[in-house]
Amino acid sequence: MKPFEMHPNTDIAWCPGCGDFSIRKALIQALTELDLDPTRVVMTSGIGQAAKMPQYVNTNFFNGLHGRGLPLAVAVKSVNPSLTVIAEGGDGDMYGEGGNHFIHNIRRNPDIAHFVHNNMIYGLTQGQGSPTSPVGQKTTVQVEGVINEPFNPLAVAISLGATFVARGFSGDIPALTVLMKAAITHKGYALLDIFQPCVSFNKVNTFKWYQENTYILQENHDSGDRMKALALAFEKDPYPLGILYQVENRPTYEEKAPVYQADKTPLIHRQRRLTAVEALMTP
Amino acid sequence: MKPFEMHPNTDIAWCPGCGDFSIRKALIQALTELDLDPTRVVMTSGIGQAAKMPQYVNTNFFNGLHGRGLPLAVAVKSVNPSLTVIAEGGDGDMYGEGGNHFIHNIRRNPDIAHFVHNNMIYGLTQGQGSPTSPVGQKTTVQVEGVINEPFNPLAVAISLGATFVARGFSGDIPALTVLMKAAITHKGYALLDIFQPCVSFNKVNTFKWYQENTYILQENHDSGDRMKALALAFEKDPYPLGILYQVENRPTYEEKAPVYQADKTPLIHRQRRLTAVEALMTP
Amino acid sequence: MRNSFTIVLSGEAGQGLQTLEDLIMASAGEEYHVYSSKEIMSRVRGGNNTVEIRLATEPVAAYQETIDYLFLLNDHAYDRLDSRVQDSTVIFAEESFLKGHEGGHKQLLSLRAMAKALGNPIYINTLLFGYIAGILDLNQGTCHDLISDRFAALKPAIIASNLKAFDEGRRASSDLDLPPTIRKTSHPVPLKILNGTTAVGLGALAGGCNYISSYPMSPSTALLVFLSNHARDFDVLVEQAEDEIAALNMTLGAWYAGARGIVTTSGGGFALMEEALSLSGITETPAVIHIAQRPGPATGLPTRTEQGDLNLAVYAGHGEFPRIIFAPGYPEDAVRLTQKAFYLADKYQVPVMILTDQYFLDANFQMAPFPLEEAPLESFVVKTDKAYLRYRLADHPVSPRGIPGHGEGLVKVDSDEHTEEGLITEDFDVRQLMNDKRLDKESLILEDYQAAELIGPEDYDTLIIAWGSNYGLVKEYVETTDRDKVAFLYIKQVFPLHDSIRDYALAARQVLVVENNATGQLAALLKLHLDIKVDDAVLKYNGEPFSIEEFEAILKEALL
Amino acid sequence: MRNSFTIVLSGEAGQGLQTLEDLIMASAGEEYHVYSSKEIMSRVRGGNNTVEIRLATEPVAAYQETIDYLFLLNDHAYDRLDSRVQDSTVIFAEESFLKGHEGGHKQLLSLRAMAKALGNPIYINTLLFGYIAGILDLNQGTCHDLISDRFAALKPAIIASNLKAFDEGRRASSDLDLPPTIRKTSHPVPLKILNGTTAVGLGALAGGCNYISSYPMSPSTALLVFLSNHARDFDVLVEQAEDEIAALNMTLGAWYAGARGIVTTSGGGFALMEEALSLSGITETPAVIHIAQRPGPATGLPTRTEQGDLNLAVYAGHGEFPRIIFAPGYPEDAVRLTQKAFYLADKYQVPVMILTDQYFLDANFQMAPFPLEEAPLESFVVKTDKAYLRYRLADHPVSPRGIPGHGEGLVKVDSDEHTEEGLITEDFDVRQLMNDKRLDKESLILEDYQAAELIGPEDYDTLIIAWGSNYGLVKEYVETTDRDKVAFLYIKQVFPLHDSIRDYALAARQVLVVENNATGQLAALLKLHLDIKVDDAVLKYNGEPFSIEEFEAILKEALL
Ligand SMILES: Cc1ncc(C[n+]2csc(CCOP(=O)(O)OP(=O)(O)O)c2C)c(N)n1
Ligand SMILES: Cc1ncc(C[n+]2csc(CCOP(=O)(O)OP(=O)(O)O)c2C)c(N)n1
Ligand code: SF4
Ligand code: SF4
Ligand SMILES: [Mg+2]
Ligand SMILES: [Mg+2]
Repeated sequence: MKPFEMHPNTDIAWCPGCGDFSIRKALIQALTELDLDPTRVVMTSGIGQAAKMPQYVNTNFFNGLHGRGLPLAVAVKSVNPSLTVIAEGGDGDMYGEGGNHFIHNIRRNPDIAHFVHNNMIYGLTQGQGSPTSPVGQKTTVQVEGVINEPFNPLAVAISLGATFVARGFSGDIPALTVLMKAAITHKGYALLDIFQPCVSFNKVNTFKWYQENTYILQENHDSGDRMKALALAFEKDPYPLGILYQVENRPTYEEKAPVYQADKTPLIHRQRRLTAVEALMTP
Repeated sequence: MKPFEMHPNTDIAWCPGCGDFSIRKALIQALTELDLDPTRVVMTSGIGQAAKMPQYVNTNFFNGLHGRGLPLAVAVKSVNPSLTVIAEGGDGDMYGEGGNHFIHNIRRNPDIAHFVHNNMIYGLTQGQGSPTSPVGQKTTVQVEGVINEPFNPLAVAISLGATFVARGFSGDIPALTVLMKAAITHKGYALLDIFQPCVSFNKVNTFKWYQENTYILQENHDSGDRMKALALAFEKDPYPLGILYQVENRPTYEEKAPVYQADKTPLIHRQRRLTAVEALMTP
Repeated sequence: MRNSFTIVLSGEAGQGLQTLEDLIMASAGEEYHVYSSKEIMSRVRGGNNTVEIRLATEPVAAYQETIDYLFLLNDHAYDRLDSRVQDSTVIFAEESFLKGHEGGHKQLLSLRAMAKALGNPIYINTLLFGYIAGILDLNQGTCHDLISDRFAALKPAIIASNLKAFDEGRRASSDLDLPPTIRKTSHPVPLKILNGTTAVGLGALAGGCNYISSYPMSPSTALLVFLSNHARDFDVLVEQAEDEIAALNMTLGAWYAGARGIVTTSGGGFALMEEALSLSGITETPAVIHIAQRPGPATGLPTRTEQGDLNLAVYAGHGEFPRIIFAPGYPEDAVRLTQKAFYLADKYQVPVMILTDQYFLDANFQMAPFPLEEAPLESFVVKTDKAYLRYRLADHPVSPRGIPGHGEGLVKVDSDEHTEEGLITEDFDVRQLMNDKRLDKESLILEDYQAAELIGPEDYDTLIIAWGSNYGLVKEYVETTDRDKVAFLYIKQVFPLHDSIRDYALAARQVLVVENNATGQLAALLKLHLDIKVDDAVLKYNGEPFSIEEFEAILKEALL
Repeated sequence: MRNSFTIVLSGEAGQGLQTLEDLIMASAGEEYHVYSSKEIMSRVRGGNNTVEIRLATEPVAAYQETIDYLFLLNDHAYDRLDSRVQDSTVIFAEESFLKGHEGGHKQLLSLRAMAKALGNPIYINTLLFGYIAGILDLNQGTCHDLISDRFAALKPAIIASNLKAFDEGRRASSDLDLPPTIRKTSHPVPLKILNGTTAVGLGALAGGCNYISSYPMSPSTALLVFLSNHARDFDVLVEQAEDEIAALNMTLGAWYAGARGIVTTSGGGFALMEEALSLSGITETPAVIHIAQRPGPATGLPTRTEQGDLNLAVYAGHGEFPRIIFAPGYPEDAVRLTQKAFYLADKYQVPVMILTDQYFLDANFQMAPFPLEEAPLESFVVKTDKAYLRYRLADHPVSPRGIPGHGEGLVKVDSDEHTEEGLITEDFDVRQLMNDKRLDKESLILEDYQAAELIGPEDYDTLIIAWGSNYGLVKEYVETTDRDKVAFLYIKQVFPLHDSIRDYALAARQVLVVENNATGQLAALLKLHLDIKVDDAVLKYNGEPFSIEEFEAILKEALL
């Protein structure tokens, strides 16, 4: 059994046919190929179907509140930079409730991978529109169709200087595995938005729709060109898949933090001396 | 006295020399030139020095919570579209605490004007870094200097399809007045980010700095070109001033709302008939 | 407990339990007193969910643990039910679904084979509906109509096949000699079948609600869906907010501008709204908030039930300001109290909360139609004049509320401490006057107190106090117990509490409080505000509601 | 009240009151007992702020209303002070600053002219420092050193000019015959001057705090600033979060990974953190939270004082879970309790809150240095083995806490109800066991109860109970009142409350509670949890602390 694989009896709470299963396969494959040690990986997540992922990957995790996977991730990484940290969740979780953390963590550039299952719907709460739902899509709440423009996570990330911005598709596990590995090994904040069909609630953006409305970026795409990457991020029908934008060697949040300037020891391994505190207490 | 002007005895709680005074002048000028009726204008705001603006403009206002000026504005406008609605606040207020409302209200495109005083600092709380503070700026909290990339509100707004995106400077009241009028009369969500020196806490981005690091967009700038607008939004040192991007005649949130499809009467003027409710209660 | 007959359907999410429940309730409801409740897992497909339908000759509205007829819809549908099966329970299932379980009386039912014979496995549920209709001897015409309605969107041929499947199922069970042990009733007026959510929704419409901004969260979302579905007919602006913080702030904006808004959420979402609740408090902007409780802390058990957020509601928000909290226990009350919530919010310019829970919201009741009151639609909004002051102290404690654009005045509202005009002040005296103004509303609010309901003998010596969803349970208990002198006080306005409650308690020798939480939150409020000494708190907090049998057993021990 | 001498400086924001306060406190503190408090407007420049410095022969730590010497720094500095000026008050000011006011004894002081003579208006404050030093007969060397330190970053010539200005000021007042009516003291050990914020900050460092993520909010920000300034020396990662929600979630992430984190905020910010508090509760992830109270609701009076958020802290978060709340009233306690907060959070895996307020945080006290305990630095983190279960029930109620990467096990933490391993479950029995496990910690927590302090006679018949910042006030009262048998019980752990408190109350004929809020929040907890009958609640909620005179007058009325 792969070290990150769960016991075969594990009851996975996703719907049969859900794209989440493929994302899980790709993730375990990526972690395995990267030869990571489960005790040194931490997954953080919010709440939603996507956010259940850590339940089904045998590693450390903090499955927190809806929308709050990123604050956990950046904190874990910063107090112990020796860990590999992955934040994972859904489009509602990460771009809706957690939207403020999304935009501000891009600015921090922590060395984490951020995987967002983009099924363009709220799955776990049974099918309301999500920030990425297409205009016109009818749901139980948007009974006359979604009226707001969909959120464009890739364009926002590139606008704010994210150092790795990619889009994957659950329907292509090998390609997704490659993207995941690239995101995990990328130094700095890496956003991987993953198109994923929700078979139960999204009857518009189906597996077939995703297949027909995406294309794989050419090998020779210059992922270092910000304006080109933005133009790609605006492309739709079809949507490009692959690494839209990547710049290397930008300092990460942990590297920039004053507390790591003179000393690289993870914070949690340092000792407090009370004498120094007592010194502050004397006039 | 101009209808929006306050009693001359009004004690304004800003520091002498603060850019907020000029913004106030421009605002009252703009409202006056537009010949608006104070009883039909609503200002909403959060908390901060900038967010005190409604205190000093004689009109209706709801001065709410830090970061929450926008939710108030979109709600007011949607239940009574006959009102002119302006949401105003600071960079911390609108892009920090209120960041999630910022990105999602762009998607809604409500017909409101959004004025953000960008002094690149938290003024009211005495000088901590704000989301727009430049890297390296030292403050009482960022004692070794800001380490996170500044938030780029204009690029984010353009990325998300805002229909009016502009930047002004408190130091040029006539130009600012023009921009404010354009934002207020623009149909749809209009973001006007206003460079404003904070004389008390921001010793880096001073009046002089703003003067030296900005330029006015040429008349012939094509504000309908999204990619060009984005390129402008990325420009810095100097930063362009003016309308970076504007597209006309996109349907607004209120226009798209199902409740206004068959009937344009403001919601608050419609009557509820209990017989219809009783009909629902019978089997 | 009442004489009743209980059918339980057990299956997976996605197997159509909801449709079956609706069809059976609608048809059986015409000939019996019916009540259904369900327990669902936090997943979209798979797992195990159950629906329980109780039929009785008199009204019932409590969960029963023991099962008369059990229908298993798949091979793991039995897994969590052993303890609920008695010797007398009849279990209808495919042979293979029963494996590994003892107990009960087995009745093989091969719906798959029957459906196959009919040519399509999707008819399984219609077959089962027919089968149950046969057992209950339900009116065929009614059932046919229901099926035709339900599948109205489908092709006529498919509807016809469904009707055929129904008849087939009905025939199959009619051949059995397994009638229910319960008589039919004839209702003097047709009763509306509705769940708690719908009742709250009707109350909102009756209260003039024309705005809802909310963020989905189980089990509160169904109210958002209900209002979405009636948005056009009732002029309701529905907005799915980006988060809960936006939701309540938008709702306050809507009230400020003249709408009547509600927000629906659950404990975790409400926790995020508390700052905005406090904003409602200081700005005296009305708000109506529906809090659908589920077991916490944090995500807890998202689709289960609990009454663990009473304290949260009572103490929510920083600083001190008044509020009103209703906890309806049956549909009529959910309608009336929600309607009243809008009225009181407008009248006193305070936040009003409706506290429900998953069990109540998802349970299906029968309700006799009743005329709605017009009074709660009264608007307290005034037309402003030039000299208008939003917080005029002369009107202590309730200053007339203007809205922007209505009159010649300006409406200035501030989250800082403010002057009568609504401008920021740091004057200590004004601060105190304004704080007093806000807090002094509580005595007016108590004048409008929604009285508690006493059920059972007037000359009780034992008083059982409960709130919200335990209404049906305790009512059934006191109406059927052989202990005499046991009465039930149903508190529907849980905050602020009125002195009249104390009198009820003083008349008793023993006072018990029943709550679905671990710490006895209402009991604490009764002690704190009314000096009521509670002798025993009957508490349950595992995510399930009390069953009537369990409750009877507990009370046997607890009663003096 | 104690014999003391009170100097008040009144000026605008931006006029350097803070510097003056620091210099006077540091120098006068060597020769007197000193205490300073301030009241500030919510603005950066202008308005009116005051600083009060009390000098006494014995320790004092209460606000005094009447003023002995008043220094006006501008022409509107007198506006809010008329009521505090007595006939005996000496008012030092430029002629023009006094216009329109009566009362007091005027002493013209033209700092502007003096500064002009010295060639630079910026010397005004140093002149004034010298002037006051002259009145108080402060040691010139000490004052010179303080000035040199304060302006160390400036050019030597400017420092020299400042020293000259000081001497000039000192000379000017020495000529007057206006000595203070108070004797000097000699302190056996030098005392540290520090405000409440610094004391909390020292406690955090002493508790091993190495992480702070917070969002600025008055009056809580100063703690963030304190830790920022000591970040490098003490290995503290300081993060200014994008909002309060991020702040507490980040803090939980930090504890999860092995750090000791604190978050600092005020009521409104804390309201936003409640969902995350509940997350701390169910995941049993420790957290330390500093809540700096200010008057609410909503924005309220952002720079004023109140004790209005005790209820908020006690009941915060949805669902039911344990917590600990400390409310220090003097610096030693702020150090010790904050240190202990980290220890208890780690030991019991619960959130621990430090409840302070603006008045306490901004007041300057004197503290004798004391040795810190090592024990609170003990880490309860275990090295995990392969079979590690984060929520092992066999260890009820506290399962050893592992952190990721430390040992061979995996640390799985979930906001849903979970199994021993940390995986989502909907098993009713496990739910109940886990809920009990969490709630059962309360009895252990009470074994570690931080005992209340009794001040005054052991054989009291009247007991005054107070918490937090009213410590200095009530202590001064009971130590100086001519009523005998009046004692003060200072409760520093306000939640959960220990039975021992009840015994104190039972021994009294009359029990009073003193609180800076409108509803008597501690009084309610005492009633609810300990059945303590409070005879009278002495409440103030206009944004100001009690003054000692006001308190004496109230007690005169209130005492039996
Ligand atoms: C504060 C809060 N608000 C709302 C919810 C309810 N909730 C749980 S999951 C979810 C949305 C799920 O959608 P998404 O994040 O897109 O994930 P998916 O299920 O589609 O994978 C919501 C609204 C919650 N748990 N907490
Ligand atoms: C929930 C909440 N958090 C924090 C604060 C404290 N606060 C008030 S204003 C402010 C920042 C002000 O900065 P900005 O919005 O940039 O406005 P400026 O004062 O610079 O104009 C903060 C953090 C608050 N009032 N409410
Ligand atoms: S609801 Fe949708 S997203 Fe969730 S598990 Fe089912 S198919 Fe997947
Ligand atoms: S602190 Fe800065 S932003 Fe605020 S009023 Fe003063 S100068 Fe203006
Ligand atoms: Mg989704
Ligand atoms: Mg600012």
